[in-house]
Amino acid sequence: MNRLRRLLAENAVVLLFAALIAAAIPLSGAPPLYLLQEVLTRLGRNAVLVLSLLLPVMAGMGLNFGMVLGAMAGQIGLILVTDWAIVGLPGLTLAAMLATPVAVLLGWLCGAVLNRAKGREMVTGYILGFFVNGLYQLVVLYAMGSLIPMLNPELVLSRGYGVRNVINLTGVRQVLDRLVPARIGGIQLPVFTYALIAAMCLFVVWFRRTKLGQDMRAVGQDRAVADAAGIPVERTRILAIVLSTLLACYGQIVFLQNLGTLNTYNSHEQAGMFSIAALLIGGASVTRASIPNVLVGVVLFHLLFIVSPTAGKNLVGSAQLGEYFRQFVSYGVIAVALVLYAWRKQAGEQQARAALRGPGVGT
Amino acid sequence: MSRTRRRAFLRAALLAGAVVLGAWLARTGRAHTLFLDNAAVTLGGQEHPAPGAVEVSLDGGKPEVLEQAERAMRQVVGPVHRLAIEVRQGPGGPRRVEREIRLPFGWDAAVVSLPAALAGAPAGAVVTRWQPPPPEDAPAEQMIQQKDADVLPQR
Amino acid sequence: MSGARRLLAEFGLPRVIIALFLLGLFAAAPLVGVSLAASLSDTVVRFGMNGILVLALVPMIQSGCGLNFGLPLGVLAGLLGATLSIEIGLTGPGGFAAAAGISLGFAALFGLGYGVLLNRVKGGEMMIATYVGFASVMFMCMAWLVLPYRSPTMIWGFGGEGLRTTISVEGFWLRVLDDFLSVRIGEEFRFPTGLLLAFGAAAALVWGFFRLRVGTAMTAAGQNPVYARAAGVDVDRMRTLSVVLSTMLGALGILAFQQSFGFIQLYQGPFYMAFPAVAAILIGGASVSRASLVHVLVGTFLFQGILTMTPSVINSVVKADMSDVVRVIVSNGMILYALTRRPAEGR
Amino acid sequence: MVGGAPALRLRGIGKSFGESRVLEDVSLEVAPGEVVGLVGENGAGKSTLMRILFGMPIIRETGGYQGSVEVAGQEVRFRSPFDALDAGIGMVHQEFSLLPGFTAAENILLNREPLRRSALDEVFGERLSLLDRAAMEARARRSIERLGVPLDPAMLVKEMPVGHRQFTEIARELGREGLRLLVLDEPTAVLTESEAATLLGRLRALAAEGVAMIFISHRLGEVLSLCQRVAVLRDGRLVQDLPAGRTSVRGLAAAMVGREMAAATGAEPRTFPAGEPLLEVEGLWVDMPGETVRDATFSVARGEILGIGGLAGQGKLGIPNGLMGLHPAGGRVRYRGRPLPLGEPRAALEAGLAFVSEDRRGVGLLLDEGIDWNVAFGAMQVQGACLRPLLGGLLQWRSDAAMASLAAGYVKELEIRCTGVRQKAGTLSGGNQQKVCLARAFALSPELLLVAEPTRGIDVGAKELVLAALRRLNRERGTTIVVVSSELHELRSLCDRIAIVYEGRIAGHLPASAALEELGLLMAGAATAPPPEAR
Repeated sequence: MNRLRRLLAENAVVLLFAALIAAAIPLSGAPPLYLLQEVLTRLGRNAVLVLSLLLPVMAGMGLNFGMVLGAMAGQIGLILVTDWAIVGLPGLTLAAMLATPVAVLLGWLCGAVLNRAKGREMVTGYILGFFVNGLYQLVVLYAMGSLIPMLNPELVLSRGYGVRNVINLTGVRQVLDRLVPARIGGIQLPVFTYALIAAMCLFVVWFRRTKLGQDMRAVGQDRAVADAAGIPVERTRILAIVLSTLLACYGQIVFLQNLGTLNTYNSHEQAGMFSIAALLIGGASVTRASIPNVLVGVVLFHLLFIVSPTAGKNLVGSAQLGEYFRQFVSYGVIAVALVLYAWRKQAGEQQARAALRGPGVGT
Repeated sequence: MSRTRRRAFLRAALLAGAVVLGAWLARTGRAHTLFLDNAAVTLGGQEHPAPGAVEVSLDGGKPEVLEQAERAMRQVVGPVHRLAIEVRQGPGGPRRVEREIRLPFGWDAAVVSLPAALAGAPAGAVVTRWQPPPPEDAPAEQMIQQKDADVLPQR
Repeated sequence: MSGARRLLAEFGLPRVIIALFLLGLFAAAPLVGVSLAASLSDTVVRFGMNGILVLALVPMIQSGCGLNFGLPLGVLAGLLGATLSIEIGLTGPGGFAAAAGISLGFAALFGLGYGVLLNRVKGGEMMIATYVGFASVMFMCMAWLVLPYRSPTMIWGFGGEGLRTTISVEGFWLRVLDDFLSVRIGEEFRFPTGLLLAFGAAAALVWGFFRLRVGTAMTAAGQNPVYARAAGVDVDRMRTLSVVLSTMLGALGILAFQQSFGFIQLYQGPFYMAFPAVAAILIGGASVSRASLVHVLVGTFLFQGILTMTPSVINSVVKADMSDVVRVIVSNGMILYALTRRPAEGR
Repeated sequence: MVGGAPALRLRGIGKSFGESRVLEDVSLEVAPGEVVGLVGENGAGKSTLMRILFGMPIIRETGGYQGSVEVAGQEVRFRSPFDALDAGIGMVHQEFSLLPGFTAAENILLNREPLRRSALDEVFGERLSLLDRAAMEARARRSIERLGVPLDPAMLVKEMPVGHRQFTEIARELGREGLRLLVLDEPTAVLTESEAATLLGRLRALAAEGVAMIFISHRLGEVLSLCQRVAVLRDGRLVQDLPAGRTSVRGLAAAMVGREMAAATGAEPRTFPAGEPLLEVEGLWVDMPGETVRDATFSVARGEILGIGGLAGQGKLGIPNGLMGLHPAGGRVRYRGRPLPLGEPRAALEAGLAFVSEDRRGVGLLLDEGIDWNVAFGAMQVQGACLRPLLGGLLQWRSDAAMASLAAGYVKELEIRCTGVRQKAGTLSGGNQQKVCLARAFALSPELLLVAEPTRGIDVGAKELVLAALRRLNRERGTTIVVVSSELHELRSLCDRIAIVYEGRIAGHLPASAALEELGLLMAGAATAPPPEAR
């Protein structure tokens, strides 16, 4: 009984959203097969991005709002291969390879900045995302086509430099998803993408068991103790962010190959917010996040995403309302998760102090 | 070899491998547009007339019939392709010619002259770079949408 | 330390750079054919429009709640006041006063709840404020759709649902502050006396508040909560009060903005409202834990000056519209600088 | 004892921090397998000595040390604690340095985990090797077995009882290769009696295996039962180094506080009228980190100066902090016969109490504000001083002029050296900061003034001024004062009575004229003084 209650309490967020969705699905009137197809597609699209958040949580740095840096790096890779007309799997692989050094560099920058802002990593990472967005625009909007030669005039704004708003990624569109074609009962399955996600999950599992992973856990629990034991705390934290940025970079590439269009100036902005919301809906917190959280979170979040506009329309006759509702939920769940975290931290501090009272204390 | 030196060596090798792999990926993944051109050409003062209908296939794909003076557009990926031309009837009688064509990395699009290929002309005469006509004024595109432009009025 | 260097240290390198940059822009304006008078006029108007919004950050910084990324909450209260005043059909100064009155009521209510929340999440205020702000903007988006507004100026004519995205205040209280006692100097320079008077009045109120016993206690609570507690100050109450004040000022700030701008922007309009204000006060020299009226005035002027001048001057120099990018880099770079300053440097 | 080089030999160690001399010519030897006790009051130099031994960077940053450190016959000069660890010196801290979410095994082998090499670490470095969990557990088990306690290597530290955490710490040190010398800093402070007994037993067994130990503790009984030799530090000098058999708790206590001053400086005894005391405290507990008060009972007569002494960590500082409501507290407190609510600073202030905190920079001052703000703030908030009513009293306007003149008065009275009353408190020297703190309390015109560590970290001249000011306040204005201090001499010169706190309880009261030795015994928890009623 007690265990059941604890299980319920620990998964309260997941259960709440599952209930919400269970109520919204019939309201939306969406056919189950359609929902299934959508969820399976979006699972492949989004899981890697969300996975990238795990390592910084483990290293005690909270939710990596700076992951948009990785997304930007991935987009730069995609813009370049599209410009050079390199297509198919080689094109996608090359995009990832080109984006890798950019992502590592940005990740390093992000880690170094966050090391200067210990205790407020999240808000700093968040602002850093905006700041680097400015630099990204400087590169994409002004340098590309002028300082960085662009081969394909179709990608360039009519004024002669700068990349267009929307890039059709026709050359690499869904090359991962369709590499191993599979259809089961009318449902299309992106088998290879799933294999890639599985590989990434295995990487995370393996990584946790390495020395570096152990060091990250140690740093995440107590920086002072880790430091006293000789673990290079700052470097470990930087590496956590670099790896996260790198995974986010690959995640964004997977995401965009599925969509097939790149919004040069917007695609990355929402990547961070939606991934974080998905992870939190999956039951993760600022201090604990696991692979099941990722997978459950992506499924729930996207189900909500799919059904809420139609449910809103059928309920109050406004699809726009559902659209606002899902955004409200995205922001709200992050707010609630942060509040809970801060709350628990305060409660934990009080509890730790209470333990100091030691035996023999009367009231 | 000391561990650090071995590590440095391995890292360098890995990096070099990555560069090579990247170059290879770029080469094999490069998309080109081919214009298969069944029109008469003049090479070295000698005119090669276009044969009648020909069947063309690329890389063993499905053949396509091109009438005289017709041009087909094909998307291909990678630098080397096999071109097979089959002439059903014409001045030289029915015949079949197979040729390898190579495309330089920098060419977005190339024109393949079928008569030249049939005549066994050198590669440079068969495959020529295709340049797009200078772009006419493209419709002006609004730049990025400014997110909080509305917060800060543009006066 | 030499005088110049001390001044630099006190003023902060980023501020010096930004001030010189702005000075350069003003100097370059006539050379590239941009009218200095028009630019200055623009800068002054924007300074007045945004001033109270920036001022709204002061109480919370002073009480130790950090940068108020939750400013949209106050803005939403202002929007409620503005739309309700129009719904009633009041025009002119009366309409504006009604909007202000209603806004303040909502702001006090929102601020109270928000303040109580922030007291329970000490240490994580900024990030939580950001997302509470975002979530409430989204919540109000839904509200704008379903609230039973009737006024034809505000609802979509046909086929639409709920309120319009932008509502013109023309015919209600357009420029009601700007035009009060406004003075025209020369061709292109118009001095918005009323707007600046309103800003000045708000600033004076804030200044006065911090001269009161309770304001003094709030400053101490922000600087050293343990000290304040030991001196018998209820720190949590001071924090809540500061949040209420910030929210109320935010509401007034958006009204002052709207009457000059001419439009009420609903839906996602308030979304990123906090960021320019935060950047402005930081550029003015405030830190995460300390802000004064001088920071507000200097910062608003510098930031708005750059926003005015970059589109006209930079664009005519490099023939490219870089103003947006410059704004993004300057404002977020400034916030980043403030966040990564070590506490010791902040002292 | 054992032949060959001693495990550790300190020769003529000296150390100054700026002007103040912290250690002077300390020499100490520890033979392999020997357990040496190190005792002394707070500030006697124990922790500085250990910092030197461990090569803490702070020592180097403050100008290094004199003398030499030899480990197993080799002179060493460690540049970081890791050098010391490599040389086989381990340390068990009083405060646990364990990761709560890690198992015992993970903690024991933290950053020394056995690894399974993989192909990847040829490229990316060792940190990408996998942990060898089986080997980790085996090695942890070996350390635990050597310690001989029932400890599950797979248990999470946060789920362990306190005693087991302490064992985990020791097992971690034992797990290092070639451990020669183990330094234990108050290892039994947080343990129950039976846990402490087990620990001492295990330590004896370890010593028998040849591990040398330095055992730092204030529990003199434990020191005598465990150690072969006991060294006493006082004011930076090694004043006594005797085999345990040739000294006693009383002897150690006397050596710690110093015998020679015994008769010198007790204040003249005064008598106070019997009747209702000003403050009565019964069963007070205070949850102040590091200074827990468990069950304190005492009373303060109107007009007297009560001193509260005791070693650091015993809870003496918790008493005033708890009474003022700065930390969670409970118990029965009556002030002027009426119950004083705990946990509400304002209530205590309004009742007429004032407090000068031991934490000047943290609690006592607004570092970024001027002297005027600092002095007047409390009086303004609690008593409405320096305010001008506005709009018929609806608003209360701060009067900067009144604040300045109030502050100026105290600047003069307490001889605060400053450029003016607007000088920021953070830029004052320690002594002057302390005077500002006093002024802040004086400005409240309290009936009962609580002062914690009034002279800590300030120079001699300022010390005298501060003590004189307190005495004057008591004599001239009749203010009752409770002084909490680690300095017995100071308490004896200022107070009428001295209460000693030991392990969160009042161990006893003595008149200020009592022998220092008696006070020392109370501080070491080795004696029970006459009950508080016997004045």
